[in-house]
Formats: sequence, structure tokens, C-alpha cells
Amino acid sequence: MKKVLSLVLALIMVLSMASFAAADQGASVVVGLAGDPGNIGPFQGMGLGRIGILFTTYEMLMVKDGSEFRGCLMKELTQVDDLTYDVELYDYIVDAAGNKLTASDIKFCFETAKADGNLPKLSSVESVEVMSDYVARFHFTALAAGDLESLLMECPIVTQAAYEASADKMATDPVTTSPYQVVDYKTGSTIVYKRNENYWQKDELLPTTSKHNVDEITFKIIPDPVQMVNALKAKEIDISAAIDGSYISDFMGVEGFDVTQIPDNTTKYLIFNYDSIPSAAERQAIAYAVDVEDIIAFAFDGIGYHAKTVGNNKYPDFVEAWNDEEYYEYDDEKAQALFAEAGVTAGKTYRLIYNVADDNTRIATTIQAALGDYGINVTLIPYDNALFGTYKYDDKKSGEWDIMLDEGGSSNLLTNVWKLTLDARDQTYDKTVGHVADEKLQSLIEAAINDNSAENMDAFHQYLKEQCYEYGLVSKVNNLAHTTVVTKAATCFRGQILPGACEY
Amino acid sequence: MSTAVKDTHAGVRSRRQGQFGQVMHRLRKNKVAMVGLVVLLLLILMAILSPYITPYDYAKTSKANRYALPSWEHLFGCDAMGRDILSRIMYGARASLWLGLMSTLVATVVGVLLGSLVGYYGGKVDNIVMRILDIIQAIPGMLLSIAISAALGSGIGNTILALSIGGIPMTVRLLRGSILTVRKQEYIEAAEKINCSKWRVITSHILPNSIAPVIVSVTMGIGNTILQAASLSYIGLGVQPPTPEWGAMLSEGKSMITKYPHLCIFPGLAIMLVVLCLNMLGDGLRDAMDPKLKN
Amino acid sequence: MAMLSVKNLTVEYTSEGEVIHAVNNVSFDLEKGQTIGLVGETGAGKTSIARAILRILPEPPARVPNGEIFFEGKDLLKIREEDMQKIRGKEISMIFQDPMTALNPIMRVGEQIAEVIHLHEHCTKAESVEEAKKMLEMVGIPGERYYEYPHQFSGGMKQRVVIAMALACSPTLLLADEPTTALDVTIQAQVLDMINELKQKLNTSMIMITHDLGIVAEVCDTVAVVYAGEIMEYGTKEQIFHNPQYPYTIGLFGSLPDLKSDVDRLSPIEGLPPNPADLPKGCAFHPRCPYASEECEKEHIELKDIGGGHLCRCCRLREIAALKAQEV
Amino acid sequence: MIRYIGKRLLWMIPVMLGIAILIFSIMYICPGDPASSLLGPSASAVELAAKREEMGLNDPYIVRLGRYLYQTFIKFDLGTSYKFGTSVFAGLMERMQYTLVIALLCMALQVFVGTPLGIMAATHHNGVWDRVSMFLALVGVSIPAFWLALMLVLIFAVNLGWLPTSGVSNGLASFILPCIANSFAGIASQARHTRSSMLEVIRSDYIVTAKAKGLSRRTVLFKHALPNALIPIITIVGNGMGMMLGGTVIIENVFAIPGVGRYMTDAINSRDYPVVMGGVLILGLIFSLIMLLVDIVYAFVDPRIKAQYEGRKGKK
Repeated sequence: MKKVLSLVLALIMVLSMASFAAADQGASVVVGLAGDPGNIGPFQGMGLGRIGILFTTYEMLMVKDGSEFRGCLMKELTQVDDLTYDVELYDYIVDAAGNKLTASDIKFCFETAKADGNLPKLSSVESVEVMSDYVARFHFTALAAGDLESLLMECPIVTQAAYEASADKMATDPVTTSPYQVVDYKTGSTIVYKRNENYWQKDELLPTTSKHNVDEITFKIIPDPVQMVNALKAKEIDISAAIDGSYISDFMGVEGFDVTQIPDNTTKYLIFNYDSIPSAAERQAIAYAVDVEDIIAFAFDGIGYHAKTVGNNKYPDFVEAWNDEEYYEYDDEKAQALFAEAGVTAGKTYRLIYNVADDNTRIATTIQAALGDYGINVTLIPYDNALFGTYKYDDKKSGEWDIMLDEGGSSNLLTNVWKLTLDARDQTYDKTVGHVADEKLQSLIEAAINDNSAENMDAFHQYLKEQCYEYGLVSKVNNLAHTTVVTKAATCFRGQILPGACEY
Repeated sequence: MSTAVKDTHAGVRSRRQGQFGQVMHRLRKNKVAMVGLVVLLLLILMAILSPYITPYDYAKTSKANRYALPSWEHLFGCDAMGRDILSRIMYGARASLWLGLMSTLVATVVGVLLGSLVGYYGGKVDNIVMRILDIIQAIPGMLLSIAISAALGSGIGNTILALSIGGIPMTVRLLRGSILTVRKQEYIEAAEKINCSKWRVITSHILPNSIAPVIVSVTMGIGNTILQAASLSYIGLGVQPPTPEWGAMLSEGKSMITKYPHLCIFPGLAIMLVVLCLNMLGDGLRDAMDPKLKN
Repeated sequence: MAMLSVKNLTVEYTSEGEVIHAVNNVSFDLEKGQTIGLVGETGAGKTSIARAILRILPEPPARVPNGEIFFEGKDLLKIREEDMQKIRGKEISMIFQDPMTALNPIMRVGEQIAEVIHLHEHCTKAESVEEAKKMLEMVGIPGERYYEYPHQFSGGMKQRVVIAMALACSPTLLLADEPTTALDVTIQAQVLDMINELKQKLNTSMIMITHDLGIVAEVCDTVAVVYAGEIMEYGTKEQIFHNPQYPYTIGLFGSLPDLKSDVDRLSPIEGLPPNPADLPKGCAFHPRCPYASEECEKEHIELKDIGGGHLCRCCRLREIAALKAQEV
Repeated sequence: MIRYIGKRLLWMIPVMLGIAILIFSIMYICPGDPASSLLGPSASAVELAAKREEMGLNDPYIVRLGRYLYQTFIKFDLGTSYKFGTSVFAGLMERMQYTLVIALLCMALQVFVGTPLGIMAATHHNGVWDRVSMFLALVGVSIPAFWLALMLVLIFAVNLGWLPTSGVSNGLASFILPCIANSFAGIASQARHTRSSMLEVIRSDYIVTAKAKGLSRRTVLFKHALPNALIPIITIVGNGMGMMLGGTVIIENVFAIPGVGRYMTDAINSRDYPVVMGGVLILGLIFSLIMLLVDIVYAFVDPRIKAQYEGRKGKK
């Protein structure tokens, strides 16, 4: 019995090793993904896993290449009037099925996406008009600063013919204009892409997102962080952006591996609930009392930097001067004085709500310990993602928290980060997420959104900082750990790995 | 009661204690079970006294001590926040033991009551109760817990409810299965015919003959319950940080497991110790209750 | 030599650290075709004697520290387990006390009989089935009930099955452990008649374990009175019934309802059997013995022949005789 | 017996209806917003509210329940996953293949390793074997599955490189570590239950009877004791199988196996209502069928129970 069993085991092992060896080592790369993309169809919402495969799967009219915007499918952009623009396409675009991409496909994509309602930003696209084979005219309802670019980057483009030929609205088998095409998708496990040999664009015109330096790309979904580390160590994956900070030293300066650190576009910040903490001094005191360097050490293994505003400094509308300003650096004396001014005494309790994740738990615990030094209690209320979302935006739940630990980022502008929680117009009730109904704040943010000039930005930033309605904590840094198969790691403007643009 | 007229090898009928007394007496003589009980009581004592006896403040963070390995200063080392793991385990015993033991107890009591009911009455009662259990068992535990948290709010009682619901169907099924095999035996019928109350028939004739699998399964399940408690803190139940709890310590240390294994090993060992003690006690209890071993 | 000869058999149980002396230095012989009755109260160690002979004591906790059991010249306590297996069920078989639990609940009754036939008679499966059906018929159960399960049988029927099983291979020695205790009175007589009849037919020797003197009178040739694991009195049925000497035996007869006399009530033996973990010093019966004196507590009393092979373990026989004479 | 089975199958209709209504109500009570996981973190509150309205999540309870029951029980359509955009039934079946492989392999390991261990422990009661195997069993149930899993990966995949660390793309090799890690507790509990049950049975009178027949130790053990001892184990195995088909979330997560457990947990976490409700219904059906199978097997091995089932029929 035992012998048979060991024989079977040995056999299985030999077979499995053979299958390893059989795998083509040629120009292919395996990327470890922590999130599950789920539906990879073009008009889906930006769920957490989707972003990792978005630019490998699709091309858009425009992309952001480094810090500049440029056309991808779009050759020319011409302004007609304030709210009308003409988009001219390259006239030689074909998708992998050989369908030519024309202006009517653009109209189709934007209309379908708008109707599906998963890309809510598109609501400011009033209509798309087909002017000629390769010119589409966009009519917008309103355009704030940066909106034009983000709208043209928002919607993935496919041909109507290919979309209608798909049985499941491309949920598993998108046919696109991208240089990589899905050849196999095991939901929840792997997505395999092969290079499209007949890719339409000439090499010299390629934006980073459309580069195709490798023949085959496999995205492997590995939800467990330790297993991500193990998979990289066993070289089953070549690169991952989801290596836990404490393991980075296992790959940094280690033979066969390398680490590239790229600032992430997300920032952790605190939202104070105005209903329970109406005093600016009290909010400032809390900001002074928390040592962000401690948070960086405890929650991010020392990798990250203290934010200078609510949002990080990667955005084009970030004002450089803020980098040299003071921004509530830890100051025990000021904290004590301000607490005294606000009449906060030992024994006071705050309820801190956060979305549960290892780093958030540690940030919250650090804040708890920091305020504990002043005799102030902090009750931690962790919620999972779905519950946190409900608590964050529900007016009725706002009585259940005093401080919220939140995270935000945007694809292009700092104002878009601010907008999410600080623009009362974006809430279902006429206050910010922190329940602030401050006319000055509102007018300043509206000004900044409409025109993100340095003055407007600075005016809002200074007022927000002074009032301390929200307080930026840490801007994160992405650790891209990879094997030396990848000689240069490349990411998109959203901090995601672009396997086609990496160098090998 | 035909079994009572058995010619046994060594009748010790001089002891005229109640059934409970006899069980306790036999339990006391079982060394292994007593060791289990004593260690368990010591753990409970440690939990009660923990605010006074932990070497450090369980919530005190320290940048210098992050991931500190076990040493004389910190016997079990320190966690990712530089907190002393020994102190956290000692204090964590409170929540973990209370949640683990209480929810196991509740699940067992309810499960045994229901199980005896359906096993004994059979027929319609059996069919209806078992189908209801089918329905409940189909609902994922996490969803039930979220619903409980949403409908009844947080709090230790609701946590125990959420944790125990999952254990009930298994207990009922096990008990029902083994009652079905003893249900039709003559001594049960005899007991019924001499007008023993139904309660008495169940407690002193049916249960002692069919409880063994339940005891085994309950004592083995406690570790799992403690681990589950950790997953409830995300939905508003369970214990909120920084109050330590073994399951949560384990899952906090999980992502560091290959790098700093001591973060996981010590809380894991603590859970194992409880499971071990309960198993030793459970085995003893089962032997003590087994009527075939009487006399 | 006798067919069965038990010499100084001792059985102990270890329970919760205590040593329980269940059988102490029991010796007796049994000739072919004869029946010996082991009589005594529940817990006196009778069953342990029978199980020791068949070597089916639960070990542990039971232990046989010394003694010899010669069966057809072999010491059963010394032979190998494999050899013992050939004897069990074939040459020595046993009827158990409780028919309710003695049968495997998930096996057809017929199969349980056929199993033993197939094992020992080296016949085919089909033959053993036929044979088992015959055995069922012999004990008064229709052969077609072969395929039924124990729960479909009444207590008396189950006991018949147990008996059929025991007799299936025509054993030379039958150990009957209170075969009728668990049965209704009317069925008791039937079963007893059946055992007797079958025994005659097969010329089987038997050890009848019982606390019922009526059964002893009906089936036994010799009688051993067992108390606290010891044989207290031994003799032919006539010797014991007509001339009981040992106070406990006398007590047993005293507790027998005598239909001829006008006694309104029985005179039971006062007190309870001793704790076998802590036997009284001297004569084990002395705490309950109406005739006991200091002498009885002093030392262990030997079994003495009081004439005609009638053995008795009492040091106050003369005094008892005198008292009896006075009563009359 | 057939009537009993038929009746039980009929009973499944109200059970399914009960599950559907209960799960629907629970999802209705449960806070959490499917729109937020669909639109991602950069959607604003107003956008989320609009999406909810579009999804029909703001309709009254009774309307939504009616719509759901009509869809499910009249049109036999479990709907389409919010997250995957594919049919819930197809998604579930695709993932079931992995879960089924794991469940069957684990059950086989549990039964064929756990049972002999338990028998060995019982027949050597209080001996060295008993102590050793029971200690192992104890360790088995108290080691957290993820810990064992990660340790196995570290040894066999990272250090020795014999097996893949995770995923399902290496055929059977992908399932070796998950199955070992997953069945450890099952083996342990099977061993303990078998031991306990065997000990109970070995003390029975009919085992003495069997011994007295002259049967060898082996025959007594395997023909008389084991079948009786296995009766209560049927429940354990059935229950375990049912639970495992519901997915083994921890193992699936650690080994990145796209099984039913991960599908369901992800769905619960992102409030993917169609998947949760459809999945619960299908898994409930599977579970009920397995429980029915358990009861049938019970009747098959234990004539006393069969008699009770048939007796019940007789009374009607």
C-alpha cells in the first residue's frame, strides 16, 4: 500500500516536472496579480482587479505617457467650441479580427458604455457624432479642468463588429486593437495574452501603453500575499507589484532578483467628522499628535512619504511650493496646546473607522497609540470593503464615526482626489463626506475644479490645511519586485505594471 | 431495564450516587482528563488575572522592537507593531477563551437539545427540523454573521450567536445519527414502558449511549471557532483591535509567516494547547459517561 | 482425566487503579456428557469463569495471573491464539446471557450462524447456509427467516438464534451463561427444554451459569456454589439440594419460595455482596453470615471434603449442624 | 425505501424555496453596496447612488423578492454575475470542477488514511500507537490550514522546487499540496471519530459473541466491528463532503485555485447578489442531495434505520 502510494507520488512529481520543462521559456512573462479582474469586457467599472490588465487588453483614444497626454487611437484633437471637440483617428487601425476601426465604432463604444452606466464619468459626454469615416465629434455637457483628457482616456475602444460577435459582451474573450490578445482566460486563475502579429501601429508612434516587447504575457491571480512572495522566489512569476513591504529585502540586492520602487498615486488621509469635531483646533491637535513617520515605519516598513496635502505630489496640478511648507509635522507641544484650546481632556474617546487591510489596521493602531499618549481613547471600527463603502457615503451612518481613515487617488488630477470627499456636489447630501457644510470651502473647490491654476489650487489647499477638515497622511510607494528576466520594469500612470513595455 | 441485570465481573453497587456524581467520580480518577482540566483552569485563571500579570502593556507599540525575535526580555518576541507577544497572548486568552468556549457551549447545548428531540421523536419533527437545518446550513456562515451583525448589532452576545450557529447543524446530525441506532433498543422501550418521563429517557438512557461522537467533534472544533472569531471583527462583531485575540494575532501574522514565523507560532501554540486540553477532557468525559464502562 | 479440569483459576480486573478479584482459585472438573451448575448472585464471578475458559475476557482490564484449564488434555491458557480460535465455537461454545445485544445488529441472523459453520466445518458457503437454516429450524425458527435482521426478532427468538449458533458445530462443551435470565418465564421453560434436548442428542457437556436454583434442579448433575469469586460448596445436585451445608447455600434455599410450606414471605439473605476490590478477610461471606463467629474472620478457609465428594468452605459446620438440629 | 427517497426529493422543493427566501432576505438585510465594488473606489457618492437605482436595488423588498423568485423558479435563470459578466450557473460549474477534484481527493485521503489510523489507535487502545496517532490527530485539527499550506509550499515548491507554489495550470501536480494541506484536519478528525466509534463497538456484546465463534481477530475487527463503527462516521464523511463542495476558502485562497469557495467569498465581499444567491441555492441543493445520500447509505448499512424509514412510510 505504502509502496504503491509513494510510486504514484513519484510519478506525479516526475510528470509535473516534465510539464514545467515543457513550458516555453521563450519571450514570455508572467505577472503576479493580487486582485481578480473578473469581467474583462470593455465597458466595465474600474473594480480593484481590473486596472492591472486594462492597458494590456485595451487601447483608448488617449493615454497618459509619463506625465504628458497623447493620442493612442486618436491622431488629432481639434477644438470646435468650448464643449465640442473633433477627434480624428488614425485611418489604418484594425483589430485582431481584422475589423477596421472607424468613427462609428467610437460613437458605438461611448454610447454603449454610457448606457451600461459602469463608467459614470461619461455622463458628461452628451453625444458623439460621426463626421466622416475617421472623425468623430464629441459634444460635452460640461468640462472642468482636465476633464477632456480623462474622458477620452476613460472608455476602452473596440470595434462594434467584434463586440457584437462576442457571446458574452467580451467578458472573457475581448477582441481589441491592442498589441496583445487574450488567448486563454481561466476566470479567477490566469489570463494568457499572445502578441498580435498584425498590430496596426508603427513602432515609432507607439505610446508606452501600447509597446509590445514580449511575445506572451500571462497574468496569474495570486490572492495570498505570502504566496505571491513564494511564487516570485520560485520564479513562477517574473514580476509583481503586490509584494508585501516586509519582504522587499528578500529581493533587493539578491542574486536573480531586482526591485523597482515607483511612487503610487494613492494617498492615505484622515477625514474628521465635523458633527462631532467642529473645532479646528481639535482637528489640528490630532494632526499634530500623530507622527506620520511612525505610521510609515509601522504600516509601510519605512517605504512611503509624508503627504503634503490630501493627495500626493505626482499630479500636474500639485503646487511645488507645498513641498517646502510645514504640513502638521509631529509636534507634541502644539498638539497639547491645541487640545487644551479645544477643551479636549484625557478620557475623551474618538471612533476611528477604516477599511480593513493590514496597512490600515496598523495605521489605525498607530494613531490609537499616539492619541493614547494624550489620554485620549480611540475605538477602532474596521469594516470590510463593502461595508466601509456603505458607511463612508451614507448620511445616516455618519453618527457612527468621528474619524475616518480613507484612501484616494486619481488617474490624472489632484482635484479629482479632492472631489471625491470634499465636493459637496458629489455627495447625496449637501455636505462633504466629513459633514462639512462650509460655503468658502465649496466655492474654493469649485474654482479649483473649474480651473486648476496654481492660485486656485493653493487657495483651496491653504484653506483646507488651515481648517484641517481632512489631513493627508502617507503617499504610498509601489514596490515592483521582479526577476532579472525583466531588466527594466515599466508602469502605467496608474502605477500598474505594463508587461509589454517592460524591457527584457 | 435489562442491561442492569447484567452479570458483571465486578459490581460496585455500594456507591449510591446520582448519575452525575458517578460521572464526576470516574472523571476525577482519569489522570489525563484531570491534567487537561487543570491546564484549562490555569489558562482561564491566567485570562482573568491577565491585566495584573502581563509583563508588558499589550497595546504598547515600539518602533525599535518591530518583529523582535524571542529573547529574555520578550520571551515570545514582538509583533509588527513592536508589541510584546507574550503579553498579548496572555491578555488575548480572555477574548479567545470566552468566545471559543462559550460559542462551543451554546452550539453544543442547542445542538444536543435539537438532536435529542429529532432523534427521539423522529417522524414529522425529524423531517421538519432537519429540513430547516438544511436551509440554514446552505447559508454561508459569513453571510449569516453579517446579517446578525446588521440586524442585531455588535456585542459579545451576538458574536457568540454568530459563531455558534455554524456548529449546531453538525451536532444535531451527529447526535441524530447515533440516536437512530439506539432508539429502538429494548432498554429504551423498557424505560418508556415503566413510565420514565421523556426527559429522563432522553437524558439518562439515550444521550449517554449516543453522545460520544458529539463530544469528539465538539472538542476538536474549538480551535476552529477561535480562528473564526478573528474573521468576524471586520464586520462589526468579535473583538476590535488593539485588544488582542489569538485568532486575530494569527491572521495579522499570516503575511509575515515565512519571514517572522514567531508572530504566528505562539498564538498557534496557544490555540493548540486549548484544543489539546479540551480533547483530553472530552475523552475522559466520554469514557466517564459511557454506560458500558460503568462498574 | 476429566474432559474439562479447571485448576486454581484466578481472574483479576484492574479498574481505576484498583485490583478487583473477580475469581479466586477456582477448581472443578467436568466429565463428558455431564452438566455442572455454577450458582451464585450477580457479580459473583461466574461469567468470568466461563469467559476465562473460552479466553474471551476483555484484556485489559482483565488478567489471569494464575491457574490452569485443561480441556481434553491441553491447557487452554497456554496454547496459541490460533489454536484457541479452532476450539472456540467448534469444541467449546457459549450461550450469552443477553440475547438483545449478543447479535450483530447489522448482519442477517442466518449469516451469523452460517459464519460459524463455514469457519469450522470447512464446507462451501452454500452448504453452510443450508446448515444454518437447518439449525434455525432445529431451534424452532422457520428457515426462511434466515435473511432477517436481529431487530426483527423477539428476545426469545434471538436467544434461540444464539443457541443455534452455539450448537451449530456440535460442541463438546457448552457454556451457558444465564441463558434464560432475559426471557419471559414461559419462554424460559421452552428454551431450557430445548437446550436439554439438544444436549442429550449431541452428548454435550455443559457449564450452566445461573442464579436460578430451579434451572439447576432441571439440568445439572453437579453444582458449585460461587460467592465472591470462590467456590464455597461443591457437590452432586442431590448433595447440594438435599443437604446444603454452607450458610450461603442454605440462605439460597431459604430464599427459594417453598410452595409446600406455609411461609408467608421469603427469607432473603441479609446484606449485600462484598466489594470485590476489598474482600473481607477470612471467609468472604462472614459479614452476612448468621452463623459467623470471630473464627471466620481470622484466616482464609480451605475447601474440605465433608463426605462423598461433597466439598464445603466453612469452619463452623458442626455449630451450624447443632443449631439446625435445635430448630427442628 | 423508494417512497422514502421520493418523499425526501419532494421535500427538497420547500427546502429550496426556503433557502431562496432566506438568502434573499439576508442579502436584503446585509449592509454593503454592490455598486461600489462595480464602479471602483474612484466613483463618487452621487454616481454610486445612480448605479444603485439603475440596478434596481432601491426597489421595495417584496418587488425584488418576487422578481428574484420568478427568475429563479419559473424561468430557471440564476442571472448574471455583476463582477464577471457571465452566467452564474456557468461560472459556478466552471469553478466546481476544481472544487470537485479537491473535495474528492481530500475525501479519499481522509477516508483511506484517517480510518486505518483510527482503527489502529482503537485496537491498540492506550498503547503507543494509540497515543502517537491521537497526538498527530490533535496536531492535525489544531494546526491552522493556511499555516500548514504555506509551510508545505515553502518546502516542496520554493526550496525543493518539486511542485508549483500555486495555480491550477500544472495538472494534477497543482492539486497535491492543496489536498494534503486541506485533508490534514479531515484525516485527523476521521481518525479520532473512527477510534472513538471503534472503541465503543469493540466493547459490545456481539463482538464477544463473534470472538466466541472462533473468528480470527481480523475477521472480528473487519467483518463485525468496523461496519458497525462506521455508521456514525457516515455523517461525518457526508457532512465533510457537503462542506468541501461548498469550497475550501482558505486553501483556494492560498493556492490561488479558482474554486467555488473563492467565487462565493468574493461574491459575498463585493455583494455580487446574483452569484451569492444563485450559488447558495445550487450549493444548498447539492448539500441536500448529499444529506439524502447519507440517509440512504445509513439505511443501506443499518437495517434498523431502514426499518424506521419504512415504518414511517407504513404509518402513512
